[in-house]
Amino acid sequence: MSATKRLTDIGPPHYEKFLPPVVKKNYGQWDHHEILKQGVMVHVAKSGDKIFTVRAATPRLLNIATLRDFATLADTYCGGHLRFTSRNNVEFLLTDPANIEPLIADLTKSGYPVGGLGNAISNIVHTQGWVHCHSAATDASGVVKSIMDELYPHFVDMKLPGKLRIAFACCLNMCGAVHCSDIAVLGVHTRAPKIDHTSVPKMCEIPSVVASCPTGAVRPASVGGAQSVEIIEEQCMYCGNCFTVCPAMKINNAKTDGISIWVGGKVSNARSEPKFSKLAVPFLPNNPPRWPEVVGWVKKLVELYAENARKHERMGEWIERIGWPRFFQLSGIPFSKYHIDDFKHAGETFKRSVQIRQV
Amino acid sequence: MSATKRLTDIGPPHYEKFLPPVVKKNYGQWDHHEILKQGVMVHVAKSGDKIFTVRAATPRLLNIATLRDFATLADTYCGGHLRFTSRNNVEFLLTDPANIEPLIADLTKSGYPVGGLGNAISNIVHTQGWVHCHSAATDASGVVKSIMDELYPHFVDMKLPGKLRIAFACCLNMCGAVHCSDIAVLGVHTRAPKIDHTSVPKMCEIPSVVASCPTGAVRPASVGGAQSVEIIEEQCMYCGNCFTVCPAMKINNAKTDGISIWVGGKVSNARSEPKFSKLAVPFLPNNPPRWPEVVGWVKKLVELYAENARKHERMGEWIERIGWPRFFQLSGIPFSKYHIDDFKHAGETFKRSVQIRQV
Amino acid sequence: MSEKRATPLLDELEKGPWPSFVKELKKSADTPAVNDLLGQLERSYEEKIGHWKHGGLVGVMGYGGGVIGRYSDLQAEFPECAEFHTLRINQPAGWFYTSDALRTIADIWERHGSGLTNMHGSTGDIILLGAKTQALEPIFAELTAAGFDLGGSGSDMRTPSCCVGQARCEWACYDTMGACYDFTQTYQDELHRPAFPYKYKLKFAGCPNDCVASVARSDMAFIGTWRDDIKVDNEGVRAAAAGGVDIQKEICDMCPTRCMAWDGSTLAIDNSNCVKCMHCINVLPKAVKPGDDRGAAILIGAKAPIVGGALLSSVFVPFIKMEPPYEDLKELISRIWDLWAEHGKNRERVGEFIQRIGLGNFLEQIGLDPVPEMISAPRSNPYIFFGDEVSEGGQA
Amino acid sequence: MSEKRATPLLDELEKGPWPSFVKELKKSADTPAVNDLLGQLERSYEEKIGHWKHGGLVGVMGYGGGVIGRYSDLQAEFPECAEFHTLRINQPAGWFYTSDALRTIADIWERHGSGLTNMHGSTGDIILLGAKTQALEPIFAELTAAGFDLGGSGSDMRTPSCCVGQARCEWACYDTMGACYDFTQTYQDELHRPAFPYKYKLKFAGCPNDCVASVARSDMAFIGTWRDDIKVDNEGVRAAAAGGVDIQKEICDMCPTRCMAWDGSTLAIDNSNCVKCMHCINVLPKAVKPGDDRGAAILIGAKAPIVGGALLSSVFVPFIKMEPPYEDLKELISRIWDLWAEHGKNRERVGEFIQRIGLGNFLEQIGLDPVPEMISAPRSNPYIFFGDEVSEGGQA
Ligand code: SRM
Ligand code: SRM
Ligand code: SRM
Ligand code: SRM
Ligand code: SF4
Ligand code: SF4
Ligand code: SF4
Ligand code: SF4
Ligand code: SF4
Ligand code: SF4
Ligand code: SF4
Ligand code: SF4
Repeated sequence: MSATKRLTDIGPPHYEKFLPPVVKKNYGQWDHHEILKQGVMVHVAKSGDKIFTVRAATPRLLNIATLRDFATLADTYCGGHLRFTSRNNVEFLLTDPANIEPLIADLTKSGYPVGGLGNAISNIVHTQGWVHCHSAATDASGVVKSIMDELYPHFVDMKLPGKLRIAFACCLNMCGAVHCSDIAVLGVHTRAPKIDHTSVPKMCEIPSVVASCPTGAVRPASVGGAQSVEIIEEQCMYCGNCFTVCPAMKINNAKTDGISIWVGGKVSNARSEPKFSKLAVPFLPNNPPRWPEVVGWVKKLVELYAENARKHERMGEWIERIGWPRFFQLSGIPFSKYHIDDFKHAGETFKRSVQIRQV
Repeated sequence: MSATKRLTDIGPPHYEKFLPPVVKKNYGQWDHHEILKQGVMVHVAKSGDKIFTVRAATPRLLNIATLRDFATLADTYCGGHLRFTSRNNVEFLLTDPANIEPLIADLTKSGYPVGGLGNAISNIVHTQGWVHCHSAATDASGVVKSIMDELYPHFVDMKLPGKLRIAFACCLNMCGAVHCSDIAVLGVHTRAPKIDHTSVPKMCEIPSVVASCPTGAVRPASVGGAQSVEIIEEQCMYCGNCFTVCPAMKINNAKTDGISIWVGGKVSNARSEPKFSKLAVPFLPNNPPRWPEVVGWVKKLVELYAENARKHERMGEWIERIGWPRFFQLSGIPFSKYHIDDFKHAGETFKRSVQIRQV
Repeated sequence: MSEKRATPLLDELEKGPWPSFVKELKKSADTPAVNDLLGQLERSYEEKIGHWKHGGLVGVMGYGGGVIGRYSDLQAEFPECAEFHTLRINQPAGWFYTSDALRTIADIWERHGSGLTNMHGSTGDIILLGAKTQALEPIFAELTAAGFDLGGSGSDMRTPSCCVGQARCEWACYDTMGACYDFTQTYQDELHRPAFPYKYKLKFAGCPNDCVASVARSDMAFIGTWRDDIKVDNEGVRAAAAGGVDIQKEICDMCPTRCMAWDGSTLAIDNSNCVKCMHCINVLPKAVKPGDDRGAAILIGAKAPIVGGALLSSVFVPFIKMEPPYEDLKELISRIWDLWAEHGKNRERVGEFIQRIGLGNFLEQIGLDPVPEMISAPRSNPYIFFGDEVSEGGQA
Repeated sequence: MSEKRATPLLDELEKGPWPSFVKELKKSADTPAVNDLLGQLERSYEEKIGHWKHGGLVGVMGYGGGVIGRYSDLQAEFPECAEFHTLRINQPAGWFYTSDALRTIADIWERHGSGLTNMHGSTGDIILLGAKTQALEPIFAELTAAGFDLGGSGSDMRTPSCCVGQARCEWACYDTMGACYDFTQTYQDELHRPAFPYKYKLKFAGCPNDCVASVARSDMAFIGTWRDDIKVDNEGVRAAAAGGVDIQKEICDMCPTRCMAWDGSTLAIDNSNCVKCMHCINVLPKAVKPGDDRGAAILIGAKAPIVGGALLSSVFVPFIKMEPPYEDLKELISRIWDLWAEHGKNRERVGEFIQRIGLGNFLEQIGLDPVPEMISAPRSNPYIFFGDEVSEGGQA
């Protein structure tokens, strides 16, 4: 142990240390902004000062070598200043417009495409998947990469009716705001956990396991004389929460894990209130390395939106305008009982009027 | 017992026996209608035939003497034909327009005012109250009479923005569609039932009583050695359902029973979907014979609507357009925790956005 | 007969322009039962509390419903209304009467009861208010002889009711009175002999205006609608505009889907987005009319708050041609009743039952395909009970 | 080091225009831990299943959070990633860095870990992905020396995050970065030492666009807004119109309350009905701007689906001036945490807690007055728990 006092609870560094001078000077004094072209925007301060932002995609999982490359670019073009966005893009902050094109050229050359502004598809917010998490029903990075390779034109162009936010989560814990995304891609388990009865008594607190189940499917049971739990299979909807509190309730299943797709959520208050995403495609199989079924459906949904929505309309606003029946018709997704909610507030989603579009 | 066979299950008389000839002839062949003046409308058939309707208020509780008077009027002016409406008004069905005014004169003279058509207040749908029901937290007919004496001008005029439907129920069983009314007047109990432990074992099935409670406030208990039930008072919200299944759980309480007022519900699909009424005034005391507090609030709400709503807008549509905060401001009803739902789907009524009118 | 009860508080309610129920009561003040009723009611007004006790089982032979038993809890003081039961008489569809029919009812009720009625009860029945137990059979005999029968009460099918429909309304998309009568006759047994977990109400409305409030208070609502285009007579629209209707504001801007456009002379409707709400038709009854391909949407599950909270009914069959003898519908109703009778809990309305077992499961059990018209939006929660078909490379 | 793992399936993901995480991984293929990670991941791609086990308690001395323990379930085959924990490093507010700061992190992480990061985790932290248990303390020492600290994990306050706010956005109605930093520093103990029933997240968004998705994923969301009138520069509006924006269609018709009117030269706003949705401002950034009386609305209770279903947060304080040192707010937060800590169940988020005890009760307990802005509509169900003040002639 070193002789110096151990530092704790210092918190993050103060952000001011990292702000570009033009930001410090004009903090809180910005007047307006303009998107100059895809990936490049300028913010103009009341003082007349300008800051240019060049936004580039990252795969979020970044090697320190890449961080160093970004640092070098920042030194070369931006006085050493950059930031990341809430969707895991990197933004280079410039004051000299002459540096914009050379920076873009360097970024493009290194494989970090510039774009994601305005009415486009930005980076996919996502999670760990098979790279790091124990609960994952699918991989995260691989699915995201496969989808974005296909949707890439919508990142570097700006031809959509509005912003389209895609998010991905590898299990029902939904790390990230996937439940309020224009398109949410969600890993799902579809079979009840398998209980390792020899491990339960050692690894798990039985009352916590019982309490963890949203549908009350877990109950205490004595198996082979030892205290364990059992699952009433008809009551299990595979959320994996019992597994979170008890590693002996293994939920991962190579054969039956897969992916579901949800649509029409949003977060902003613009025009309509924030809303949850709703189930579109209940289940697609895991098909690594490129998950063609998932990519296919996502692409189809994006195209449908691109063709049909009005300017400024988000995915969910468009669907609500035309009605869900028409959405199912247009998308060709077969409507099934899985689409009908049957959890706590299910009744609130029933159609309680005769305001129906009669085909 | 008479010698003739006892008739059962014959069902109601066939309606055709009671239809005026012009109706029989033009059944399903009506073309359009027109309100000629308040209380009088004409329906024109494709054949050109016309039927005139004169609508008059009734107190619903009708003496057979009155039925006979109506029969006489029908004979005099309508070839013996009349009907009642789904809101307990009586409608005289005429073919000769010359009979309209004499009929109206007779009705008015007998105290059955003509009106209730179009953008007006029609009769109040209501229930039994102290006249006949054991559960009633207040009287029905008396409250209705008191309100309608005050709102009478809106029955005989047609100056409201849209239809305004008032309904009354004397307890939470809500006999009648009060839960979807522009203004709903609802009798409420506000104290837990008093248990007559000597009667429980004789009169009640304990498991049914326990099961009857929506909030699980009733549980089996042994009182003085005998099987009975007890009520966890904090969990009781005075619905009276235990009393419905067990007469020994007396809920009526002269001191603490009273009336609540709800607004903004509707049934029709016109413009907006059907909606429930929402709590406006949580509690007003029983003050027979004229319930001035209740009458005062109902009148105030009607006037507020009359002044502020747009043409064709129902009460609830108006409130939704201006927002509930403004409704509370305009009405002067103090907002309290009672207005915030705390039953099963309570969370669905929380404001889950920042779309707020900032005063 | 005891002396005439003093009713100073009730007397207040004889005043004022609205018809007075006290006057109605007093028209029979000479009838002992009504005299005591007035006395007991006055007492309630003084004490601010009701004086009725639970009913218990009273009724007519062979029927389980149709009579609500009622006893005074002040029997010693008001002996004449100690027993004060109501009979629910199944109204004629659409509440049409001839003067003779009314007189027939009045006569029977004068002979055997209080002379007080409700025209009508909230479910739709003719309510005869205040009979003694011993009078029930004689009344029933006279009523049936005159062609009337009891309605429902208890855990049975309740008396169906309907709007005036094609008898007088140009918007009726099917024959509500015909259907109401037909279903009532078909289900006489279910109406009179409670055998369900709880009550089951049917109501028939001819169009989405729903003048019988079926969406709010019937376990099964038949609401008329149409499938083809609205019929617009633009000359009529222009006449209305000339007459002072602001077509843009009052019609186009109030359409829930804003599927109409008005250029000052033509009202154009994008019928694929019309949700048949009736608003434009209501405001322009001479110029705009429902289409010709008419039928009904069927909704299920409305109820008052007890026990699990109030429900509006929800779409079950988005469109069906309403044609007698309604075989498919009756088949569907049997399947619902069978399932609910077997698995419903005591006092669980069908709307609550569906929520408990899940609409998807319910549909599967009764063999009806799910369609997106049944919901306002697909589920947002990911707690999906996947079946075995979802697996091992499959896709759902 | 074991030989280089073959990764034919993963190699497929090096192709295509989108930046490849596989390339990122391979930049450290020489690092034994990453080489084995590649091997294990390839195995997952072959078998379609993950190979990680639950974490267990690992961390740094005196902290209860900030490290997620992770073990391979194929330790024999991939020994170098047998232990593969992540550290959550509290990011600088707004995710601003200098090149030096990035290099400092890279250097520390190169010395002690896999060299893999997430920039950033979904909560906002810098994620250092893949450390052995024994490396945790040295990393922590170097990080703190460099001015960085751990973020949250477990049942504690989680790392707060914020949008770029006033640093670069003209719409920021308060200083999101300042507030985020201030609250983070105030609650270092709550961040590092789990003592709550479950996690508690704070997020700061400068305006109703909510670029940090606070409404969907924070237990407490601070969303900027304003109280006075929108600022309209009609010259700017006309310029936009001339430039091709259809003001009627794109602005007026898309306003949620339709509180705007455009006559071809002036955009008039009925500010009393503006709900501050941002739409008109978003589309016309040069011509339309938020008012001057700025602050934030505070919402409470968002969360992902586990256990009781996902929630969006709901209005708690409709408007507050956001001024350091935010004393009233911190006072309010203490009261919430105290109540929730005492009465919340294990793993019950504050949003679920509020629903369980009732929002009305919750407000009463923490001493905040109920206001109608908190709800979308008053209750429709009549199951009201009346208090004693409602009675005996009183009125509520
Ligand atoms: C950089 C960033 C904030 C940050 O601190 O990191 C940001 C920055 C801006 N946002 Fe955002 N938003 C950012 C995430 C978000 C999010 C959060 C998310 O996506 O998870 C949302 C909510 C999305 C949702 O509703 O689901 C968001 C909803 C908006 C909106 C509302 C769009 C709408 O119509 O619903 C606007 C307004 C607009 O673009 O017209 C907006 C506008 C803007 C502006 C124009 C604000 C300004 O004046 O500077 C900025 C550039 C816009 C752009 O990307 O086109 N920003 N913005 C985030 C960039 C993420 C990225 O890399 O793509
Ligand atoms: C006679 C009656 C049907 C019956 O079989 O008894 C009836 C008859 C008509 N209704 Fe109705 N409605 C009748 C109860 C209802 C009800 C049910 C209720 O009040 O409990 C409703 C639903 C109310 C609600 O939404 O809460 C109802 C909602 C309508 C509407 C929709 C109004 C709206 O804007 O929401 C119309 C259309 C209109 O008036 O513009 C309508 C229109 C009509 C028309 C014009 C239909 C026609 O062409 O004949 C009839 C005369 C209208 C009038 O009263 O102004 N009728 N109407 C009922 C008269 C009740 C009474 O005595 O006042
Ligand atoms: C007479 C009538 C009220 C009236 O004055 O019009 C009535 C009276 C009673 N209703 Fe009702 N209900 C009457 C129509 C309704 C309606 C309206 C409707 O049918 O359209 C409803 C709401 C719709 C519904 O069915 O949900 C209604 C919902 C209830 C409930 C609550 C049911 C629920 O599921 O929430 C009860 C409680 C019960 O069943 O135990 C109830 C129970 C009762 C009882 C039998 C009281 C009891 O605790 O058992 C009342 C007898 C009163 C008496 O002394 O005569 N009554 N009841 C109506 C029947 C007359 C008729 O046959 O025409
Ligand atoms: C690392 C991260 C995902 C990522 O790749 O970015 C993450 C990873 C995990 N989350 Fe998360 N969550 C992460 C952000 C979120 C978010 C998003 C947010 O904070 O904005 C959410 C949704 C919002 C919310 O809090 O509700 C989220 C909702 C959950 C939940 C469900 C909580 C709930 O109340 O529904 C769990 C389950 C649990 O707590 O047991 C969970 C649990 C987990 C655990 C610890 C798994 C577990 O069973 O204990 C994951 C560890 C993965 C690993 O191997 O490293 N994680 N988690 C994110 C944290 C990084 C960071 O600190 O920046
Ligand atoms: S979503 Fe599930 S599997 Fe993915 S990182 Fe979060 S907890 Fe792990
Ligand atoms: S997976 Fe979820 S639903 Fe199934 S038993 Fe475990 S906790 Fe319950
Ligand atoms: S509402 Fe209640 S008190 Fe009134 S008649 Fe119906 S059951 Fe009786
Ligand atoms: S009155 Fe209602 S809430 Fe109270 S104990 Fe009886 S059933 Fe339960
Ligand atoms: S429901 Fe429709 S068809 Fe029936 S009376 Fe009302 S308006 Fe006419
Ligand atoms: S019926 Fe309703 S939805 Fe259809 S066009 Fe008319 S107003 Fe619009
Ligand atoms: S939330 Fe508002 S203030 Fe913050 S970055 Fe987004 S647009 Fe700007
Ligand atoms: S901010 Fe939104 S609500 Fe306000 S005027 Fe603009 S569009 Fe309308």
